[in-house]
Amino acid sequence: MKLHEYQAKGVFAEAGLPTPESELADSADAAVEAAERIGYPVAIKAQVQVGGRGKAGGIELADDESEARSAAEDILGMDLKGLHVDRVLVEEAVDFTDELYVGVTMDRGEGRPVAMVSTRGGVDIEEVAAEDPDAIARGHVDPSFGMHPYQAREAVFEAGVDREVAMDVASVLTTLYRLWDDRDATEIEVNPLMVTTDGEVVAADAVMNIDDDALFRQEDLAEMEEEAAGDDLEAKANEYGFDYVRLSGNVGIIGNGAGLVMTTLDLVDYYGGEPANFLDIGGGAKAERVSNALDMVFSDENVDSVVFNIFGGITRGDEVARGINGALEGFDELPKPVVVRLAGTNAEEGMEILNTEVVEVEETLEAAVQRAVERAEEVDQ
Amino acid sequence: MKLHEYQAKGVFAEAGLPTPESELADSADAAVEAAERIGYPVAIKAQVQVGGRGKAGGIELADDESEARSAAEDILGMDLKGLHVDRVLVEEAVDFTDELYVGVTMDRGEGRPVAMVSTRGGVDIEEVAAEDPDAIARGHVDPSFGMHPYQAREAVFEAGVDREVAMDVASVLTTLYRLWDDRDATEIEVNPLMVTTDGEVVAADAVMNIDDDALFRQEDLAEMEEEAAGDDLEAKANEYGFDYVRLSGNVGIIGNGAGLVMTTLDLVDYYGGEPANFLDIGGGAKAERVSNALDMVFSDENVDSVVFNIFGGITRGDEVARGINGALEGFDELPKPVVVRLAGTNAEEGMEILNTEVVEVEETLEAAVQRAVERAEEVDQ
Amino acid sequence: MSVLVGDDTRVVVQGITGGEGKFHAEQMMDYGTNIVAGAVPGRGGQEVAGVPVYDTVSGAAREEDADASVVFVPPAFAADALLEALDADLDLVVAITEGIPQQDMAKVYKRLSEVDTRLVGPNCPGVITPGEAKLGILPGNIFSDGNVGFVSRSGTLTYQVVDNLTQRGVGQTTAIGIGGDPIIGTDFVDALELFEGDTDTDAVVMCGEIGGEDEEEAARYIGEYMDTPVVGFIAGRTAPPGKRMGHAGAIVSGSGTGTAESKIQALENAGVQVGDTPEEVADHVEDIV
Amino acid sequence: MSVLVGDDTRVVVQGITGGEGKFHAEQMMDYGTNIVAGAVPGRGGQEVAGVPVYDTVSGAAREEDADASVVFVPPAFAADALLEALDADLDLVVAITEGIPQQDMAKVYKRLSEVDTRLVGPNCPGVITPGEAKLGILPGNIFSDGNVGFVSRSGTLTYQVVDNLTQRGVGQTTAIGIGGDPIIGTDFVDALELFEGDTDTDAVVMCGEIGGEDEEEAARYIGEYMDTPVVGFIAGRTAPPGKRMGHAGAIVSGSGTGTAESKIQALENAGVQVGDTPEEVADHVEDIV
Repeated sequence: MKLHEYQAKGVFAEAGLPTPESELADSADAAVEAAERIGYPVAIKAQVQVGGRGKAGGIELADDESEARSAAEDILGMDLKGLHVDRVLVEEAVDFTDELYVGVTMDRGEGRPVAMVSTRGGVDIEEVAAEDPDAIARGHVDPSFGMHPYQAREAVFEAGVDREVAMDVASVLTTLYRLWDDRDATEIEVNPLMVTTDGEVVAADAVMNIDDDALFRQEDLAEMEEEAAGDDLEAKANEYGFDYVRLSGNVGIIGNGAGLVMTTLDLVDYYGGEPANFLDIGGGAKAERVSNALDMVFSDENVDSVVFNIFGGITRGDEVARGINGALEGFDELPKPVVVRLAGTNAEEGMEILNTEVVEVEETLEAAVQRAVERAEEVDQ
Repeated sequence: MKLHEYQAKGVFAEAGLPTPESELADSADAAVEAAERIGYPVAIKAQVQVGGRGKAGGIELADDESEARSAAEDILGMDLKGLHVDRVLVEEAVDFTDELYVGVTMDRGEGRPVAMVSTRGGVDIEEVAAEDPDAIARGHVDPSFGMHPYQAREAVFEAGVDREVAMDVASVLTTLYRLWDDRDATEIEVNPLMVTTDGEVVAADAVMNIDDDALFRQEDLAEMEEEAAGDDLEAKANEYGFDYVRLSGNVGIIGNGAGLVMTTLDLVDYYGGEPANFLDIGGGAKAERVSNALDMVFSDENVDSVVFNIFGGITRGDEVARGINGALEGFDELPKPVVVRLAGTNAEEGMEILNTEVVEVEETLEAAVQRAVERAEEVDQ
Repeated sequence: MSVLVGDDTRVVVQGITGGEGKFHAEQMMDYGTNIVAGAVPGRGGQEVAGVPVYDTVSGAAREEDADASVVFVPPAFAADALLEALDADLDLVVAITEGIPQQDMAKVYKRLSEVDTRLVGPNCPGVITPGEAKLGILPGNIFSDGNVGFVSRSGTLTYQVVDNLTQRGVGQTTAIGIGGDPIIGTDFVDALELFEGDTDTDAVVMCGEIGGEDEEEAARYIGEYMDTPVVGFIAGRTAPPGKRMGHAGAIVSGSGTGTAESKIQALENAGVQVGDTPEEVADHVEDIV
Repeated sequence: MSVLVGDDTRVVVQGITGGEGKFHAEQMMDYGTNIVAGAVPGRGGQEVAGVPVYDTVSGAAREEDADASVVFVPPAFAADALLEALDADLDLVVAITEGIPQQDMAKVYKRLSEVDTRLVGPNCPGVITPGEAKLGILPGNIFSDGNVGFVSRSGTLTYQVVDNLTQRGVGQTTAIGIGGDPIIGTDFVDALELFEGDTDTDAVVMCGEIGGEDEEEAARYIGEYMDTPVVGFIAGRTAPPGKRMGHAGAIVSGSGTGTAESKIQALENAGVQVGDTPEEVADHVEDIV
């Protein structure tokens, strides 16, 4: 779960990190009112979760009321890398001399967190990492022992942060680490951490990704989630508890188990088709869950055919068949062609139950995918 | 710093540990009023910091108003192992089936904390440890990683705690450990942790010793300290920041450095005298501090002579001499004989300054102690 | 021969009183696994699936001389259960639980480095030595005894590829599901090392997927140290960057690391035949053995 | 010869910009100690007592090729300074700071077990090899070069006994103040091991005190492993139970453990001559060397 900038800044401010004054606004009027309260100059920033907002025109500076109104009008309603902007953050603009990067993420190869500091903030840190890895100071942390102040200082001094603000930056980093640990973040960063002309540091942006598996113990963050949800189908998948990713093709894909579903996607591509989605119903799904999955994929208007691939371990073929039948009952005629392949636990019982008058059946994964790709091509023509 | 029972119970209750309802009272009337609010039966408990209060008559049960009044009258004003009782804790009395022991302390040999659980609570745990060590289940904790729930469970099940309450007891232990860690305790225990007839657990007593060196970051506990202070001279030593222990003899002892002061005490004993106190002025003491130390020891009416032994490292002989002279200026005549031995840094300068007309001087530690013992004997006769 | 588990492995089931724990304890016993005890705090003294339940793992291990555990404890309590198992002096702990918070697993992983116990998983289907024992939820009937080692990040993909092998009469020494999480106990290199040291394993199938660098490290290990031939498969060729494909670990980063291309290339450079489809994997294996 | 420190020891002073740090840095240099740098966060680039100051210990160690540090950092920040020093790959860290919270020291002690650095202290006067180098606050003038190893929990008691020795012409190889706290890096056994391994040390003086079991463990070590004769002294014979005698560690527990009697008995059983007074200690040493 990725927090919006304004949400992450709220969490940061509560933890005592220096953040600029800001207010959320959903209209030009509201943005201007917020700007008047905060005082000019302000930055008006699109609240959508894409990188490079600035370059794409999602951030404007305003020195007075008319500039603020015009900036808010520009940004509200715009389409930013495919996402509709319906809210802006109006924020105190500060004069700065430097832009730093400070962040904590999981180094999965090491199985432990790594803190990062760079004097090259304000740009995509992954680009910096690729171009000039030495521009980022890194310090691994023992997750059981936590980050200690000296480790933060070492990273900050190694990065070459100006001594005047070094201790403040180190303090920001220890607070970020504490948040990372306390709030079950998988990633947390301030980019840029601005060094103001007064020699203060302030978090001009805020990124915070929360571990979905830990939301059960981060109740306040979990409540924010709705606001941060993506498109309608992804929201629906979320509600049903499916692992779902929307893609650009026209072959709908449903299966059990991440690796097998990914493989099904790859085979669709291998046989010349284009996957419309990734949908993993998980292990041990009952009939209703299967029905929900099929309904979801039917409701995606990009989908021209569906391949339903189950290799049962703890998932039972008879439950899957009942689920498919159930989903079909809601329709007078089959909305999209469906190719089913059932293997593993209770596959035979499933085949007996399955309404094979409306769905097509294949014995192997490869054959099922090929057939679904063919049917999509037919529909598409 | 050792908290009073009522203070420790307040800390425990705030941390979510089950504690009986209780109120502090400093008169029989107040005790009865408290008992009425709490409801009978109640326990009336002397608030003094000695072990074995119960056996010594410092705890009484009361079933009604007249019993409560009589118990409070018995206990308030009594002398319990040398300490005057001026407050009682009036506490809800619970029906119990078992008395357990749960505690955390530092195993200094191992350099890490050890959690302890026993089904033989309600008695002095050190006696249990001496008689039947196996009656106490012990679990060491990695102080950097903290205590994890499974460790608490293992100790509780190993101790043979009844399964009905085992998980509750484990939860008490994890909370105690958290308090131990968060509140810089050197020792924390509940003895007894009562198992009530309803199958609940409740902390019927509470012990919490706080690391004096950590009081700077335990502000709320540090504020409690005054209430917990011992006798007047110890309170004064506390105020001056001396390491001071009052003893039963008549030779007052002042020195620099714990080991050397202890050695001076031992030599007083070796040469047939009895030490009146341990007083370490610490390293690098200035003249005023030295004066304060001498004033303190002079004001102890048990003291018949004083030995002042300094081996200067970072403490300077001239400062010590100035301090001794300063303390003497306040008196027309020397209140008690003082034998001074100065060695180490600036000892010669000190000897030149020292008012040797009123204090006696010896060259060696042994000679100084012998002389002070002699003078004390003379005074005592 | 086999690796990790066999008919002499004595197994404790952590969480045996839960629905899933009980069901799979019975399934494992039916398969022939030597389940000797369950461990559930506060439920000691009961009997479930015919074995005694203990309050602690160490109690179960001590009393029943167990040397392995399988963990079916719900995610909120799973890390504590794993730490408990790591303190109980077992040889092997297999964590089936899915959805353990990452910070919890990082702490378990640290602890793992301090003990001699091997952890497989979490979020994995388990380990099976066909005909001897299974620790986990793998459907025993699709496996058969043979000379191919199998290691995979994914459960159902394992079933798919193993089924292809078994159908062709190619059996397995041991199959290890290492799990799809970013932080796991036993990784590809660990599993490959085990198979390389097993004289009965004549070939190894390794099913990887996008995300992380484990497959690249495995390729380095294979290139440098392995004589046993390896056949590979990588799922997620069509996954777009930045999207998590089910498994917490299956994500191509925004900067393009963790891609299927990089993994396939690394494996091929190390002399691994990488199949484009599960059938092709089976073809390659059949060619070797 | 000597142990721990010599004229080739290259020393960083942590906290060199503080009053005490600066004063003792100068004192140590005057004694001949090779002080090569200071380390104070945010004060890098300055020069104090003629040596460069670095922001981090690792920076100082790297740039000035240091192998030891002396810590004068105030107690609230001392544990962090110690952890920093332990991560900087030094051979020796001497912690002078008094009053470090116990929970902090427990964490430092844990970390100590994971690195190769030796810690002396905290709350100790330091280490001196007469005529070569001192790391700490010991007054150099009372020490003299010779063949007696010296180890003590207490500072001024060290001065007292060493002075008695020096007055009689008995010099020291190295004197180690291990500190009076309950949790310390180098204990008696560690120090005795060092002296036992030093061919120039012909006798060892060990000054213990009440509290803990360190002296009893030292006695066991002496009895089992030491050829070098040891003379002992134990302070606190008259200390009542339950009262802390200055040092956080100097406390006889309510149950009577940690008494002077127990320690003296253990040492005497191990063949150690224990003096009743500092003069008697010097007498015994004079008899031996």
